[in-house]
Amino acid sequence: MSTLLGHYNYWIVIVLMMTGFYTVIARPNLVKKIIGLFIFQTSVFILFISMAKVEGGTAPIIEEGYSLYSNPLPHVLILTAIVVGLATTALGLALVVRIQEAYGTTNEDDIHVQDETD
Amino acid sequence: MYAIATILILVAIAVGLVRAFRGPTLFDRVMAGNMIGTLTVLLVAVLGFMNGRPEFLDIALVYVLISFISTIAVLRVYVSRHDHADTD
Amino acid sequence: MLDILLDILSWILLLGGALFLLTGAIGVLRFPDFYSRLHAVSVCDTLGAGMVLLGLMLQGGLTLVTVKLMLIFYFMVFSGPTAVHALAEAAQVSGLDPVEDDREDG
Amino acid sequence: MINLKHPFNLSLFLFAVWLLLSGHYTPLLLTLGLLSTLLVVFIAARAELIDHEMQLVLIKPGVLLYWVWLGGEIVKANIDVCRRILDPRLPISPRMIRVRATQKSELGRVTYANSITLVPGTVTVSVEGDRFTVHALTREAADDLEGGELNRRVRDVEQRF
Amino acid sequence: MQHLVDIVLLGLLMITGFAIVRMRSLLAVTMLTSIYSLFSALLFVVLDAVDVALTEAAIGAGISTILLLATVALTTEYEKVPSHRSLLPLLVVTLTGAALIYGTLDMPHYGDPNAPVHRHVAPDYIEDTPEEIGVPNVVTSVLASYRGYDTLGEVTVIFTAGVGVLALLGVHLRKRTEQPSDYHKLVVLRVIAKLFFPLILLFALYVLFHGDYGPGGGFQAGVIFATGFVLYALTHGLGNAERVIPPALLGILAAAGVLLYSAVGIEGMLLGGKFLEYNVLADDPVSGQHLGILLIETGVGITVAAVILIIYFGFVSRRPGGADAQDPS
Amino acid sequence: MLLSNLPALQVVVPLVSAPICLLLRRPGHAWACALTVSWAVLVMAVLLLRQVALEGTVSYPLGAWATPWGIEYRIDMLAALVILVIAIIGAVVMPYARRSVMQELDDEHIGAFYTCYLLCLTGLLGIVVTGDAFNLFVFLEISSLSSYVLISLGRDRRALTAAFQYLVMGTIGATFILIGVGLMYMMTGTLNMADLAQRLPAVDDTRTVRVAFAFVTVGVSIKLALFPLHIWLPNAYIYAPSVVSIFLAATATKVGVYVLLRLFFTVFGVQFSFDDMHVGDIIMWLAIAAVLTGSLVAIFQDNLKRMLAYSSVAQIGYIVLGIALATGAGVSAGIIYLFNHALIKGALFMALGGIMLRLGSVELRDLHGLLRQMPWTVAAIIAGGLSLIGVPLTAGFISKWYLVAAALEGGLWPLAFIVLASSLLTVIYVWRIVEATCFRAAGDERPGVREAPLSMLLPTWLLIALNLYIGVDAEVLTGLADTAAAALVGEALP
Repeated sequence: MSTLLGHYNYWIVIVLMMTGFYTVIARPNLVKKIIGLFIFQTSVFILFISMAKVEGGTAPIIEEGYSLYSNPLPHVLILTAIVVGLATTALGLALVVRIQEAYGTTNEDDIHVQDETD
Repeated sequence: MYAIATILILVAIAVGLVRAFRGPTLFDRVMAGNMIGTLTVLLVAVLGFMNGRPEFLDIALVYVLISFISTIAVLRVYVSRHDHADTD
Repeated sequence: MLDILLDILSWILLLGGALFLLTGAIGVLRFPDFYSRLHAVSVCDTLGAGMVLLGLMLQGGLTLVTVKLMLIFYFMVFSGPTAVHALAEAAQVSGLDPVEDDREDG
Repeated sequence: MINLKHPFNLSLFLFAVWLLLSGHYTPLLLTLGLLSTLLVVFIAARAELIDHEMQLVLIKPGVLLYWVWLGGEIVKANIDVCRRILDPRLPISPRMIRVRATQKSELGRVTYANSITLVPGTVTVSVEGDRFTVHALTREAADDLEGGELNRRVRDVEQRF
Repeated sequence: MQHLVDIVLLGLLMITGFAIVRMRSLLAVTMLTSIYSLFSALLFVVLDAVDVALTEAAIGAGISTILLLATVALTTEYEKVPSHRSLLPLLVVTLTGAALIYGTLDMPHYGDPNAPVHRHVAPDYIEDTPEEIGVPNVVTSVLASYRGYDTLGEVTVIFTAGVGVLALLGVHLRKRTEQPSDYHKLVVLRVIAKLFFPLILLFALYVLFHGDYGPGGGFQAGVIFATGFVLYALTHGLGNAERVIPPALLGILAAAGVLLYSAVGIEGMLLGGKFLEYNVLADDPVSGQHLGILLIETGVGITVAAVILIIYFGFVSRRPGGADAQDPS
Repeated sequence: MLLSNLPALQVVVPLVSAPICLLLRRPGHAWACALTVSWAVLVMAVLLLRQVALEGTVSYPLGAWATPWGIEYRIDMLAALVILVIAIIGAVVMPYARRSVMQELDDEHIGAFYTCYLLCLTGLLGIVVTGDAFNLFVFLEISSLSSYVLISLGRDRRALTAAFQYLVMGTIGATFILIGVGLMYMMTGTLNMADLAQRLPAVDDTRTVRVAFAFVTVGVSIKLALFPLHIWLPNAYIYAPSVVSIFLAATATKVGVYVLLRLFFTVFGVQFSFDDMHVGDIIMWLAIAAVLTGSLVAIFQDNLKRMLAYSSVAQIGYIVLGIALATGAGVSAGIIYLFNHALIKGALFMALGGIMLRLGSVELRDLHGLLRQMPWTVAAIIAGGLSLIGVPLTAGFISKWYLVAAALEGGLWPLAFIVLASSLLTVIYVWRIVEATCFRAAGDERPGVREAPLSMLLPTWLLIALNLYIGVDAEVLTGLADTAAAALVGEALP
């Protein structure tokens, strides 16, 4: 029982991660792939933030009257990772826009067909 | 007291989410998103008080702005695209 | 005495506000078409949000916290209806027709 | 009396907002606040935003009175809409109506349009010149609006802007 | 109570995630993605990560959603049914997920104060920050000073994205008078935007300079600042927005932010310290740290705001094209 | 001051110059900036190698924060060698780039191109220098994002899809690495690699650490294009602008190999990686599969760039084969192979770039009888091809020799046989090039096709010369590689 409660967070987060991961690899639409990546990454962020939490702790901004703070380090890492995620999303979507202009489609299967007939 | 308010707001969010799933139009979903944004702002404010750290209202303030601007942006970007698609 | 009174008042506001929020959400679910749902959103944006924020303000007292809550309220009062209006307009422009009802009821 | 037509007044206003937000009154932060204010005013001026519409409408007593009245209306309308939401029969009769706005200024019309939307039961759908298309949830709400009290009050308060 | 909120939010996230996978209307999926991001931001608040919550909301629910929608509007609104169904992806995902679940079995429990992460390194940050850095927000002190080099990398990443979008989509200068086609209809939006715009910018600067004390910092500030301009561009037309901040200037600003950050680092070297050592910037270490953090946060803010605007302008100045742009298959 | 800050400067100089390059606007200026920086980087790399050779491992605390609280730069012999590879390729490719880029890119993109090149250089160097697991992720993303942009600048529209595919796979890989780093952090509470190495043994029987190991390995394998995760590589190399193909083929995957080495040997330790997790067996089979399929597929390609791309997949297999042996000799062979392959592939892709400039095509059928018109370029391809096969007196021979020796030392003679057999496959595809360019008559006239310009020919031949030099005198390289390998594996020098 304690395992269940102690790991509930992590398990759900893993399900979320896999939801995103599945979207990336199984869906032929390029925009959907980017959305999948976004979900995948966001869920990994939740994993990191979950491990930073201390039971009974508070946000790591030092103030009188509080002594137990959550771990600030994962927060810092995830701040960086969010930015990286935005950069990836923006670049990926820019590529999608250009692919649409070049091929007239954003469906991976159609693109393959066009490439093979070239 | 905060707890009860929190629960009520969470339920409201869940109800709003159902509308976001059902649609049927984009506008319904944007509307649901906008409402969830409002509810989130209030939830953050209440949670801040519940945890005794109301200075986190800055977050709530940012959420108000972001939720407003992204609603407007989504609508404008979408509508202007469709205008162009018709005229080009 | 006054403190207790203020406390009770703030609780009432808080809970009442939360109830209004929930009602608004239910309205968004129940109403038959997009345009009528907008009215339910308005419920959340105005009275629901206002009461919750007012309740919190009473808890915060005369501090900078209250100022920030007021600022949130200010932004909400202006952004809420604007967003709703923008939504309605965008829907109309894109050709979404409202369900009109001319039954004589009340 | 705050009039934001002038950049200087806008600066004062923004700096006041900064002070209220900040809560830390060290020389460094005050200096930064001043610089931030100036930067924002500079950008606002570049964006040609500083004109008569940049009013802080809340300040004057007459305007305040209007907001209080509107607040009362909002509460009444809210209770009405909520009653209808929770009623199992869902007694609504949605309709689109057109109303004329008689305000002279753009700001007045915007105030009117937003006031309509703020009151649950009516939503301004589109604004074209002085013609508003409004979606009303019920006949009563529609009739109320067509009665024109709100319009009149906004026109009155517009004079005081 | 916290647990309850936590559990409910995770549940909502899961439902939203599944819906995102299943739905084929990309517009719907985009909105759900935004909601997903909002929920995770809310979860971050519950888990005490206030700085992260601020960023995630601004990035995920704000900018990313706008970009996604712009892309969907330029491409196709409905995802086609895959021509072939393969079990391979499901297999890969199941295996990966199973491996991760297997890995959780020996993890420290959620919230356990005795977990290694709370015993090593991190407690020293909390303990030493007040005297070494002198700011209450430990996240800021770690971000900007202890691990300031990561943040330099982060700024470089976002700068790279800006250069990339510039190269891929370009930013086309438009006539200054160009206005939205339905400009006259925008009265309400325009007046409200006018009221909000200066306040949003001021608030962004407030977030920038108060990152020491509360949630916020250069990154969040940059995003909010850029969002303010997005609002302006939406209501007053791209042409006007590009007049206020010309795209050429944006490129310069994006570069300037990175350069400011690196310059602080190099200044540390020139004064005889290590790269990014702020202690040597002023007479006593703590004011040196203060100065260093202030400068680099400003650099971050400038770059982030500029790059987000570059990206935004890049996307919205693209016209729809391609054969089946409106393919409703 | 300069020397004491060398480790930081190695990365900071290209980093700072990237925004400056963007500000320069004029294509010529941007190129000059990139050229100067590349050469400065080479000078620093040599100085750094010298410092490491003299003083041993160099550590540099960024921000002067003590480890593990701050981020540390840590350069041992392996890192110094990989930095040198990157720096050499960068310094050689830049003089070459001017003409090639001018022809293959629009003027408006050239500034962005050089900026991205510098960012990519920054990222690759940063990965190698850093001693912090999360910092590695950040710099990995800098290099990845900039390479997506670089690839997408290719003329063919397929460059876009190639870049997109790379972006998706690369991001999955990076996210896997992030998950792995997160799990490691969860069990130890630290991100510093040296500190991790100290603290991991205490928890290395936990399932969490094993999963962390698996995730990081898979993530890195995507980045280094280890079979079967290589599918992004061929298209990325083929449709990218020539300069990008050269640079990425010679450096990016090598840095992936470097990360793999760091991970197996420094962070997790030989014992955990190879004895507990048996990663050696797994990657050995994958490497063999990579060698065989890569070479086989290469044989049937008519597009030279595609042929070389698949050849790269095979060559990565050889390098990983050395690592999989987990012995001092094996790792040393891997490092030597890494170094030499960078030079060979760099030279070969450079020669192809020359052909691309003059002919606009690298299809085998368009190259018939090219020897007559572009003798020096074709000669470079042949010399590079011989080195790829492993003919004596070339660098390729040295690397294969050491690899076979290491395999035999481990008693794995079937492995040695596979290495030799696959070399025969290499002979086949190299022969196809030789046959087409030297012995076939040109089908139709190609008026105006002449030798590649000197600015491109010289760098090509510089790399070929280096190649031949190492083939004759490999003493220095093998000595350094042995030192690096011994430090990794933890053996005494032979």
